[in-house]
Amino acid sequence: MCSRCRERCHRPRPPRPALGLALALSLPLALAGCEREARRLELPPSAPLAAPSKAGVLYPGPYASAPVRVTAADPVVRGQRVEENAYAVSQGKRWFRWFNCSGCHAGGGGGDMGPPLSDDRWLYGHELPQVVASILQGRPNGMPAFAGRISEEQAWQLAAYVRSLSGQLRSDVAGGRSDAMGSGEPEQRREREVPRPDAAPPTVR
Amino acid sequence: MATRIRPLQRRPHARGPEPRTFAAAALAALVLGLLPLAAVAAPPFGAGSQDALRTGGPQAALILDLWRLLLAVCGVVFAAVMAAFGVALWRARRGTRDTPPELQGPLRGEPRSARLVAAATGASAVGLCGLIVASVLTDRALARLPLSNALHVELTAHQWWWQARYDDADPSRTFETANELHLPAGRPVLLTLHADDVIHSFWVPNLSGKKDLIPGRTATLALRADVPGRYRGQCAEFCGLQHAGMALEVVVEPDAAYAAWAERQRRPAEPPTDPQAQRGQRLFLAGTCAMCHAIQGTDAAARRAPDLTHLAGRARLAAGTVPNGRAQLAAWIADPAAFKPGTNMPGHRYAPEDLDALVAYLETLR
Amino acid sequence: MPSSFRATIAALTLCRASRFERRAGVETARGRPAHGIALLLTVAAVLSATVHGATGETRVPQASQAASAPADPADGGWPMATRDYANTRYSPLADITPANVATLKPAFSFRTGVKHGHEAAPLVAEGLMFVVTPFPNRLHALDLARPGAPPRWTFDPQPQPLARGVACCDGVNRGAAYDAGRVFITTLDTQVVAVEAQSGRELWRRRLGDISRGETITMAPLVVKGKVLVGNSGGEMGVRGWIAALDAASGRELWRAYSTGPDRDVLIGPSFRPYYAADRGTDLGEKTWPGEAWKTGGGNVWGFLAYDPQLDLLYHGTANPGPWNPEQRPGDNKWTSGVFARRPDTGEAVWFYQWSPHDLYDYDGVNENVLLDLPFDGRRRPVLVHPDRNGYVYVLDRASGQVLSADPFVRITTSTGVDLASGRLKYDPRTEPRAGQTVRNICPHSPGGKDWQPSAWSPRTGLLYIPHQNMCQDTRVYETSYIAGTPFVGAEVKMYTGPGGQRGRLTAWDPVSRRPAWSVEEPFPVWSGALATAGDVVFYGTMDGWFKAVDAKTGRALWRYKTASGIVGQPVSYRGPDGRQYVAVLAGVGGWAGAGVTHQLDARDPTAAKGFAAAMKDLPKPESLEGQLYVFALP
Amino acid sequence: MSEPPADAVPAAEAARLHATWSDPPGLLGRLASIDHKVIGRRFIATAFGFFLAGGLLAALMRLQLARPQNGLVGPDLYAQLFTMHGTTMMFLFAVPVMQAFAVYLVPLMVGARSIAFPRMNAFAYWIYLMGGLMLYGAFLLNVGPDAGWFAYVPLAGPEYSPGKRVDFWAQLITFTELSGLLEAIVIITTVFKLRAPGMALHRVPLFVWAMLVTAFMVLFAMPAVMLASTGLILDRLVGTHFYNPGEGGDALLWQHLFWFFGHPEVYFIFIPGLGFMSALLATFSRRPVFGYSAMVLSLIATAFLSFGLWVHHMFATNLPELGKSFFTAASMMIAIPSAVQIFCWIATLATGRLWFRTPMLFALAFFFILVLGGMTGLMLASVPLDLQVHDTYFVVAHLHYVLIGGAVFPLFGALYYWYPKMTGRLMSERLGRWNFWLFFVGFNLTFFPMHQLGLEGMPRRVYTYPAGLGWDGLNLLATVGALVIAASVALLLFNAWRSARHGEPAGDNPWQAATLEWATASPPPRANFDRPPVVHGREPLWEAPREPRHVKGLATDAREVLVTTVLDAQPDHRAGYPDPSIWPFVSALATTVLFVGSIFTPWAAVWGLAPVAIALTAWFWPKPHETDAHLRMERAPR
Repeated sequence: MCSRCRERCHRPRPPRPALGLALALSLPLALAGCEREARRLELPPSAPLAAPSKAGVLYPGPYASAPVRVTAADPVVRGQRVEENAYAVSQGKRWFRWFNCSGCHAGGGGGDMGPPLSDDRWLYGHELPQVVASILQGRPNGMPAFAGRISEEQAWQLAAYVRSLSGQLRSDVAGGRSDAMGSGEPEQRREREVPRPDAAPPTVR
Repeated sequence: MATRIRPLQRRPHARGPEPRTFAAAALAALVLGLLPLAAVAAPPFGAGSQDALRTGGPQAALILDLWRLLLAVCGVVFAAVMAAFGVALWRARRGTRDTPPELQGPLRGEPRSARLVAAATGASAVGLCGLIVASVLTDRALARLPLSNALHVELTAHQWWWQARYDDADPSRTFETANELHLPAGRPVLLTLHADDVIHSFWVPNLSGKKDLIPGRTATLALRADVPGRYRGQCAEFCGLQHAGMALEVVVEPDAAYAAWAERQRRPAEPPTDPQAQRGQRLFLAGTCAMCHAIQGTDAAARRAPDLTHLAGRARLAAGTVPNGRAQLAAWIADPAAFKPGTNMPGHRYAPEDLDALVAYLETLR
Repeated sequence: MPSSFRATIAALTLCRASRFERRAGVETARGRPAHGIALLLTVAAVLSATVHGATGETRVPQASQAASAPADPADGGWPMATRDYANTRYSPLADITPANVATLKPAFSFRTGVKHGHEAAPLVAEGLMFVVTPFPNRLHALDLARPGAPPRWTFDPQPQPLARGVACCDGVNRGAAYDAGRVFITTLDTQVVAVEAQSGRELWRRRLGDISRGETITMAPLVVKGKVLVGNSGGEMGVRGWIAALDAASGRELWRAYSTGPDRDVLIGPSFRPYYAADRGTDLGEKTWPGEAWKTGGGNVWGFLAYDPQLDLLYHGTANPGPWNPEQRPGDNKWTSGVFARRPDTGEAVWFYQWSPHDLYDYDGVNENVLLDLPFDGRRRPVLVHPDRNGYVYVLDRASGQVLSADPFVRITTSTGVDLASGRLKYDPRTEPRAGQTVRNICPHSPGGKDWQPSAWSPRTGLLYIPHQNMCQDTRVYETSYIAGTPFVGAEVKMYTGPGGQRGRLTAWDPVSRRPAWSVEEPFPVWSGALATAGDVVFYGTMDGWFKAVDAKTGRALWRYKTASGIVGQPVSYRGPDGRQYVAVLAGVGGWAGAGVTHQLDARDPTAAKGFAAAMKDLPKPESLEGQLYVFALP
Repeated sequence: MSEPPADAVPAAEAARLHATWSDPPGLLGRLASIDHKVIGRRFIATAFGFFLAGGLLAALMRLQLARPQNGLVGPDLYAQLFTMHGTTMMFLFAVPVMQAFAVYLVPLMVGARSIAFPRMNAFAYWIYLMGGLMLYGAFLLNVGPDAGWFAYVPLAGPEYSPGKRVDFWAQLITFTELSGLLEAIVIITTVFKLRAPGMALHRVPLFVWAMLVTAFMVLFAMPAVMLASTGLILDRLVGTHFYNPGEGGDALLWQHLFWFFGHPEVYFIFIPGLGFMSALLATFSRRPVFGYSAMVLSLIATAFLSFGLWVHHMFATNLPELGKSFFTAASMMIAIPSAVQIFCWIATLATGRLWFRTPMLFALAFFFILVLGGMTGLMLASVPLDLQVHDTYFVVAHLHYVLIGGAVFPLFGALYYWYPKMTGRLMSERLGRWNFWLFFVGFNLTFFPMHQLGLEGMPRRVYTYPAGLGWDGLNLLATVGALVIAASVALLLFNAWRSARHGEPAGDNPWQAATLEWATASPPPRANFDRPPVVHGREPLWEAPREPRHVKGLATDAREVLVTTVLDAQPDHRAGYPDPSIWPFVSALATTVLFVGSIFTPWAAVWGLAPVAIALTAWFWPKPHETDAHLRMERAPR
């Protein structure tokens, strides 16, 4: 039953004694809590995405033919599941470090060789599937294509984490501070940066 | 390599509904608890290979001696107390609800009881002091393990595997391995312990007591393994989902065998010659594998997962939890979560011929 | 400044060279080597064609009476980024003096239209000024003879855009090189292009590296004996460093020397005679690394090269080892963070000295080596003066590689000195990074006491003008994966202002008495090069957009001008076709220190741009992020 | 019923007292109750409820571990199970149930009309209940904490425990701390100021002494864990760096703070158990416990020493040798006061007249189990040996021997013993014996093999283990034992449920015991004693009656209690006593909203304060009629 609940959850309260009514009312809210907390440890493995053939080196983006496949029913539903699941977002944070995303975009997403991810500018779109596409396909100014190099689930988790860097996720799903040197406010404390509508990929910076 | 490998169809763990509620789990417990469930057919490690009572080196032996002493002393004390208790019960008069309470004795004072209690207390204090001395002496003996000519190994614990770097004064002779330590029999080893993420604890009971690996701190542990054999160690501090699946194999072997092993570990992987293995190597390097694993001699140099340069030489996969063999390797690559739910390695639905090639390549990494 | 000192200074091979040239009756004023007749002849021909009329001769050289006069002032050009092989950045022009510098006015300017950090030095030759921009590395030739110096041509090498994303510290370029009618540029995507100076026609181009592995080129090439010398960047991407020599005429690769790996790759042969025992042995570039770490071990060559014609030695530094996390590479990590002396003809190594063995902090060893002749223990010695990122000004015997002195020019907490007997840097264990721990109060910070920004040497004052930072940092290293094409750093860094409260300084360093003569403080790191002139004026720029002139002797502020963007470029001075002395500089903030502004990084993340974005968050956003050339002259 | 006391109070006076001390009617009246007996019963029932829940979790774990590579429970649920089990047993059962018994018994045993600070007492109960319900509500919604009851950082920190699971744990600590600290204050004040006249400190029953010592320990130990859990929740929610070594924090700081509380906590579970033992042994040996002063001093010594042992939970971390030796010595030395008490009890048994009823059986089992647990405790105190058995099943065995042997066996005995006082009916002796023997056998079957398992290398907190390491048989045995325990507990429940209706009527003093709670009716009247007793010795009901026997002059038409002096219990003054109030319940509710809200936003600590402040203001708002009544009585004492 938990896996089916998709209601937005803001503040689940515990059931109180002799207050069945309150319990009934808080049930849907509380159920959102179980979506947030589920640890989907045994997801079915996904088939590797078609990878560019060059061994050993990340394919320089854009690799437009990398399909952004969605194995769940549709990308929105799948995205919500990832973005409402604290464990998935925290795994995304793990991959962010593992796959050297933090090397280019800095530990807190403030940017370095790559553009910042914690601000309101999105060069290639801020919606979750767009971010997934940017990760898997790569982008022309240095962002390599990760298709075939990370699993699809990892890409979705990464994208959800990336969106949490600018406060796009609910604060009870986004991560807390890292056990590391501080790199800005923890994701859950970040104000949502409203994506700027006019942001478009620049031709030459 | 004609045989085609299929990933194990049977999952070692029943996959319960997720997430479970308490009620559902309780129900499942009643229904399933008594049903026989399939376990992967792992060749047994052997009873006693992770056992503080079967020692393979002086550190564990010292502790075992202390254990025997404490067991004897405590056994005697326990027996004495129980005897006193039994005698008291045996000899005491019986009473009922209507037995008038005895108030006179307590009011007068009971010198005999007082003497006995005082004597027993005094004896306990003396015995305890003896135990403290024995404990401190053992502790000091443990700390005095001679470390000249010690082998230095840097051990880093990750969720949920062990990374080992064998140090050498000559940096080019250092090498890395994972989840399987080989130690020369009779030569002391100084382990430098780090933790990458959360607190873990290094424990090979046959060889020594445990030591925590704490992020932000460095600890050392000295031990010596005298008796050749295969020992099993396991993380002893709860470290998350796969705490139970974070084992470590320690192979203690004679000096010559160790030296040969170490020399082999120092060599980079040979480029594969067999076309199938070559294809597997391409898959490895162009796919997800190289994003986390390293194979010396190739472009794969990631450090998030065990170094696979000599994977085929190890007895087990997945931090000592899965026996190493073609079928298991294939099954593990296809769906690691079936073996270790929560593992950070993703599953792969490779085409069968790709999986074959990949496994063929990994099998060449001796 | 004691005059006795000035008298005893025998600056540079150049002066010998120029004397020789004068004897030979050839007019060269750029301190060009006297070797290579063909080269000389070309130079002479070009010069006579360029320097119109008698401008060169009409001016009386100020320094002629002094033995220290480094070059014939007749030539007012600026053919390479640091002006001469000795890396002095000294202009013999003396029209502009402390007395009149206050009247300096903009003469003309030129917009590059590019937004990266403009770290290049404009070059002047053949009556043209050559301005190479950061990525996309366009080369503009401005016609100095015409009013307002309109562009004569523009060359666009069309580098791959991907290169921008793999350049560690902004897609900068540190300048071109002019030689014999050709201009050589490097592009960020690892190409070297030769362009005909007068026409802008491409003569040849050669790709030297693989950007998909993160390899780039940002350095200014150097042309020595008909060879274009160039090295790669990418130490933050695990790129193995090298320096290569290309035939200036054809672009054919003549040799390539790696900074790590077996001796045959490093071009270490029988003639290799390092001064210190630690550098002797076979295949140290492999044996001082664990496993195959040397393959991704950095040691890139991206700083300014120097050449001593007399000894026929090419000097180049090697950059930091990769990754930054030192725990992943136990050992001395040869041949990174050091300096090589090589034969330019073959690339053969002659000696090596390692500034920072087993570098712990990204202290690249590529800072400029200024070749001087200095008195030491009563005799004049050919030395190499090198202000290193690790905070010491080194004086080395440039024939042998012996360290003569090493003195701190900034506050240093990472080491306690250099042991002159073994040549070894004495690290302070208290600031040694260890995985999982945050090490605080690391001074100087990773860009060092001084980064790439070149110093200037004035033989008249005997002072080395070092533009530098005064910053410290906290570092936390962690184990990192090598994934080709992604960063290979393994460190998080938070930077902050060093002691004293000012982030930048221009220090005039006296290498003989081994102490600073004076120092000027700046609120932001002085990320521009310095320029010393024979008029005893020193020029430098600041990141908040001021172009400044100070008195070379005292450091007294003389003049300043606000440009539209921060200055991280290298000022130059030349004599225009009209005979006047000009001073030129590129404004256009950027580089590592300016990346926060240039790329609008999020300074709320203290680790953005490896700590520099947040440490510079009060850097005012400039009027324009686009680069602009400013050229000044007396009215 | 024994014969009515000679000086029985007139029925009218008794009725007036009853009316004065009764709760208001209806649901609201129940929520408003501040009667310590009502609160105490609820407290005990609630704690037993959590005990059952925690036990079910344990049974589930044992089923999973019955065989190697079992697939019943996955790692995620298993982590929640053992975390919930530990948290429940330590924070929701063991400590509260002791305080619950104290809430019920201490006022009766010291001969008081009621408990001190009754509204605070009610508030503490409600907070405890709501905290527990919050935790179980969270668990049922898959938000059960999963980082262990010890919640070691960094695993429990923000990076490695995403979501709200550990936040609920940390907030549960806040709930139980608040409740525990308030109860400690209530108990200390009751013991110090509300004792019957004449009950000088040297006449206080040993059980009351034990609870007094425990309450002081709670006062000193709980702030450490409150600090620790506040730091944890701030780290997780606000991004502070208390436990972040990267920013100057320290992961070991958590362990020090936690065990500085955690080790004394073991003793504030164990010391009330000692109190139960003394009460049971005296009654069923038909004599006072031998060595009253030694017993009291041992209790106090145990309490002191227990604060010096915390590091023996941390021997495997990198500690200086000298420090470890010190903690070894301290850990062994604490055995001495415990030994003194055991020797005194053996002397009591040897010289008493033993009456083997079910409570006595449970008390006698203590000797076998606790002494065995104590012996393994000595082994764990030794650094080298601890390095082998720490975090293995040996420790699981040890701690269950100590806690179940030292606390649960006496507690079950206490339940059988005081059940008639609470309900007026005795529990079935036959079922009681079955219950005892099943529990005793099941317990040893479950936990004794674990010693061997630990020595053979089986670590704790593993959701499964491989076959072939020689652990299979003993694990299966332990699981069988666990099922036997489950059967025994079921029998206890059945016995309690059935005896409540069909049990043999108990009368005032079914065991012919000596302490004051047996001097009143079973169950006691609303005012506890129709006339509060005056005490002349340590064993008031066993000694010959002396005059004056009762306190006279306390009002019957108004709530009034007698306050006595701390040392000698001389009558000091009469104090007005609060009326029942709904506001403690409402305050607890508001506090719950604040606590739970602050799991989701730190701003809840701001807006959540408003309802709490309103409820507390209403709680303390002076009621004119109460004030008038108290003033009137002060002016004209009856």
